[in-house]
Amino acid sequence: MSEFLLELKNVSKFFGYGFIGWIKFPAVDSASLSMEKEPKILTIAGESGCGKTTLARIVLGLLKPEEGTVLYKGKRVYSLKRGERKLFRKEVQAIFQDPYGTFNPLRNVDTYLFGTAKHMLNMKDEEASSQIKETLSFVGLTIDEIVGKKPSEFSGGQLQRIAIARALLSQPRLIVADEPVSMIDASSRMNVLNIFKELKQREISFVYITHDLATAYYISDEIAIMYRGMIIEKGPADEVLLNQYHPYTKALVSSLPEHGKREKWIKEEMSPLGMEIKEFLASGCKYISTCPNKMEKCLKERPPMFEAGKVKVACWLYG
Amino acid sequence: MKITKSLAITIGVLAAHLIFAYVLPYFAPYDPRRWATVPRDMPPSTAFLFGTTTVGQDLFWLSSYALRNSITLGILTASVSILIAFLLGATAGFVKNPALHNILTLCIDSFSLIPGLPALIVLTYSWRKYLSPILIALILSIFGWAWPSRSVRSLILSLRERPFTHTALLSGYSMIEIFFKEYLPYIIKWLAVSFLGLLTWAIGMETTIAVFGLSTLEEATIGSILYWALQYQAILRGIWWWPIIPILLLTTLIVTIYQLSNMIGELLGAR
Amino acid sequence: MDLVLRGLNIKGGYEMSKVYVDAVNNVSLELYKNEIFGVAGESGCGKSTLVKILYGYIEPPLKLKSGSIELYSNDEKSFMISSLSLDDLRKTVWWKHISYIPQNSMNVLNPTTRVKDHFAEMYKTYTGMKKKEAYAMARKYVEDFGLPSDALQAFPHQLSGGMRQRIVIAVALLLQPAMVLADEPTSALDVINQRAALMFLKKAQERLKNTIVLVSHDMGIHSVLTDRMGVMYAGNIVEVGGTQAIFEKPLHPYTEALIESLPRLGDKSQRTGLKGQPPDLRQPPSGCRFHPRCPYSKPICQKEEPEHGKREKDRRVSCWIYAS
Amino acid sequence: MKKMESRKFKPLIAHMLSRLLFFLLTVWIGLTVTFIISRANPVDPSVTLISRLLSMGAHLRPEEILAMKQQIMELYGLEKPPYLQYLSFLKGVLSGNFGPSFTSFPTPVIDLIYNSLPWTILMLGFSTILSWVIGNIIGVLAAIFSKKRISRALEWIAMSLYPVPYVILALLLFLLFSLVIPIYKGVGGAGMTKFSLSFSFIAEAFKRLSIPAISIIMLSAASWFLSMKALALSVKGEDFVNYAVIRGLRRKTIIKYVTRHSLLPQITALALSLGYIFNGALITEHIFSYPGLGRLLYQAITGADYNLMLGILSYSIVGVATAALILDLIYPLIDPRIRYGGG
Repeated sequence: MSEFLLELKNVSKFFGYGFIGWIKFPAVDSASLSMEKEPKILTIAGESGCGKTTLARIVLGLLKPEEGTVLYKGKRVYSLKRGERKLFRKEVQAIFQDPYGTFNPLRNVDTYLFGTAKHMLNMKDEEASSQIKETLSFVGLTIDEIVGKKPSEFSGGQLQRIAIARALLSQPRLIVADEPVSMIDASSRMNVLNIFKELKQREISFVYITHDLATAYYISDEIAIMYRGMIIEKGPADEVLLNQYHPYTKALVSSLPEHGKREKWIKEEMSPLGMEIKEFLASGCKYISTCPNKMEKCLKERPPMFEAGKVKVACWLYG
Repeated sequence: MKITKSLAITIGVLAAHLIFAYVLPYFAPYDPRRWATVPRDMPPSTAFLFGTTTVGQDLFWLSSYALRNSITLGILTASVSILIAFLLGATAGFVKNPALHNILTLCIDSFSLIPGLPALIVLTYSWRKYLSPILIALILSIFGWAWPSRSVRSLILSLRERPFTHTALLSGYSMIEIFFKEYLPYIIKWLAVSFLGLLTWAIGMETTIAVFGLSTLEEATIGSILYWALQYQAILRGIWWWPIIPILLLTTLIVTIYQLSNMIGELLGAR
Repeated sequence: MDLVLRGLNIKGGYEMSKVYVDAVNNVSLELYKNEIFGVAGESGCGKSTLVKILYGYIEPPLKLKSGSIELYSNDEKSFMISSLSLDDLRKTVWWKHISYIPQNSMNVLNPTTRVKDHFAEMYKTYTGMKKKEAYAMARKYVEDFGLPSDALQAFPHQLSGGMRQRIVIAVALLLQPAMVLADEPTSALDVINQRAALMFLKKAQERLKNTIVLVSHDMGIHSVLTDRMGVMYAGNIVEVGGTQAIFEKPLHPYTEALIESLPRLGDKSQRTGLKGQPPDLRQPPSGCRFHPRCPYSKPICQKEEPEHGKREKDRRVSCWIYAS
Repeated sequence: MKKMESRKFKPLIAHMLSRLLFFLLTVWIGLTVTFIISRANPVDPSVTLISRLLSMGAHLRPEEILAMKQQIMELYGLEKPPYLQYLSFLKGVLSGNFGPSFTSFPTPVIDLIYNSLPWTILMLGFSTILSWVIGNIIGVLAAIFSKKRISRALEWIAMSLYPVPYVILALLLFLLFSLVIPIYKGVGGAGMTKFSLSFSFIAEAFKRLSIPAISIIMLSAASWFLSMKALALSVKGEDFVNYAVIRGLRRKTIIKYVTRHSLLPQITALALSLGYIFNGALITEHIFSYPGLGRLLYQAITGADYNLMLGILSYSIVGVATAALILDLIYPLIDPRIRYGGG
């Protein structure tokens, strides 16, 4: 058995564009990550289009990468046997960004709960409904509130809690949460994130995908920062977010609008990012067009992951 | 409120057509296809409501037969076309291999660009000795599926990208279950609308090839009445009711079906 | 301080076949020269509707039920926006005296028109300039702003989101209006581009010394950018004051909850969110609209709407806690 | 910056390549279908053709019949294995060799088609362009002034016209112009098959063309009107139009914005619906005895001229696909997003 719960080794996923997909660009570019068995919250942070959602889908077994391996408990996710596959589905669950898109608008939301109980736990309706009641009460809902209702009858926050209940129902070991709070009002966000924190106590690990470094800092143990498909810095969340090693991480943190940073935020010089596709295809460091510390070497050669203190960072400054 | 009122009118007009086509033939006093059963070239009157033809048929009973045959043929064509469209479109939407997907897509797109009429004419001409309403329906179906197939494909493609597909997968549903439970409600809505579209297309197309003299001309259809009217120079001889009656029946029918499909589309939120 | 805009008892909402959604309820506000005024609040609180009404862009189903909006321009004229027709606004007020940066603004440029034509159109419409002259003016204007002038030749989709955003800001400031209304201008941008765009806006404001109304759901943005702010909840402005003062000591329970629930780097203390859902504005709650979610709710809160009372200087709050 | 990339013109070439591939594939699929149709014939074509010749009064001795049969078999390549038949069929289409016509024996089929083709192109070009322009102009105006009563009235008319089959409208117009307003009487198809560019010819051609074209124009315009109105209404609600209104641009400019943006999908739609319009032209030509491919096709049917039918079918496919290709290649001139990528 492997010591890791989840391991990604040099995973790449290409998307084609242009004339019948002739030009390939790497949405995820040789990403490596690992999560220990001990329950943790790992954040994958980055800006829109950095490949974090693609990476989430790869972890979930929904999108097969062209290169690299994804291991769950030491087994290759994309070549699981039938029985193993079923176990993987049961143990690795997800919560998505758009609560209204999570459920089919033509179906009742409770069908997904009963479906999960039936498929994942082989439960009959009666047994299932007591299990569902219990799970719903954990997220602060009752079964009567949701039975026979379509998604449009709920608020976004309620739907997101139902989505969490659905994921919990199969008694998962790992939950991939893809921007779970970005469409929820700021004042209710914490309620959802606190649920995650509590679930960690119940032996559930999380991959938390987000663009918001403040919430990432609030809940995560470890963090990986992505830029144009690549993981450019990873390590303990405190270390990465408070001490920032990669110039891009520095730019991200310094751009975060926060009370008390007013003077620095407005006055300090900074440069906006370049055009996406070009940077995805760059042969050297992808951050070169905006980096304040760029060197000759950065243009030619892609930096590997260097150790810097407790973190790993893909930047020649640390080579 | 407005929709329900016009919906009532539409359904009323459609029902009148259907009664005329499917109930009235049972009351026909004689086989209306037979020649020389009534005096020739009589304009519409109380005796002959729709007038009579140059070969001595009563247009009232004849067009009731013809409308029945045309609608039946249309329904048959639309059903077969929808089936092909559904199967091919769903395959194109579900195929994972990008090359295969692109090829299927290009094929469907090419087929919708090919002008169907000359091909239909050659095909019906080759088989003219064996033509029956069923065979015509099958031949028409060969050229009816492409357009709806395009839409089925893109509908499935867009549904596959919706997050609820992933939710269902993570709830342990198989792809087949997802297809039937999650997608079919959307596809059926859409198919209902395009079935009506195909129905009008098929009725019009049968009429078109009949006017070229390539349908079951002995069997009464709206098209064959028009064909014989043209053959006997009815328009130039001033026997205007001979072509006008089937034209009016067909036009009102098709416009009504089109209105109905619009309303259904709006009600179901398809499109 | 010089007054730029005064809104009095603004009441407006959306009227759709028999249903009325009360989006802005009895809002009064005064905006001054050379300030950035923030409007904060969560989705559906009426902040975008308020900005539309301030601009006078009222088209069905939006309806202004009552209230007045008066704008004082740089050349000391005054315009009663609330009583001018759309056509009059277009001819005499818009863009010369008040301009607008709409929501989703990185995607509002015409995709089939070059960027330079967006500027040229404005010159042609408002100053009657000829095309050639307008292009030359646009070039000079953009360069003065520190934007690359070859962006003018590009079609919008050839530019990055951040660049498009700055173009839209530049277009809004083209005729040096006394006031710019910016409705969630950067909500679609990532933090780095967001910062670049807002710094750009701030610098322009410092140079032109005009007034900017910045609508954003993101409290962080208000804390670093706005001078004064108003917090909206369910159609009401519940608290107005200096941004720093509000962040240091929020008075209204809702403002308090908003700031409390904001996570910050370097601070892992447990944070809690608000309970419940924002109200359905087709049937707003009686009394104070916040009372069903308020931790300090008193019996009077259910019955009567609190006054928008003055606290300290330059600080107003509508809450029964502070009733004398 | 990005300008550099646009100079490489890659997106444009990609667009052109993909359209060219689509063109080739369409032609290939179309011709393959034609081939299958021609071989899926329940009756041996040689038998049909010989009985046709005999019925025309030719006296042939048995050995002559056999020889003739052999000749026909060779012409069709029927004795060869199917894949060779297929190849020689494709070769025949590409070199324009469909053998002789049997109604106008021994004139080659290709000559008959070349005589009729310009008439069809004239009719199609005239009616397609006119209906597209009319439908789109009225459609945009109806969308801009969508609250006016006339806009709804026009929509009502178009919705009642749109589903009517070409054959029905053509017959109705034929009836109208033969009986009620008899201006079409006598202008049959006889004579006038030679195509020239003299003024009198053009005037005459236009006279023959105008009335049959009306049915195509009416139906097509109704369809373009409906799709344009729907498109323009949705474009009217788009952010960039809203932004133009907020900026206080003149109504004229806003109409320009909406029109230009809605026209783009209409060009694609035009390319895709050419086959459908072509069908309409065939039936209209037949009913009005207009000397185009439609009339020729009817002659082929009545004269049992199978070669001619196949020739018309093959050239229809190539012609429609070519017209669509031309439209596809023009498209980037109007949409900068194709020219410079993205969008």
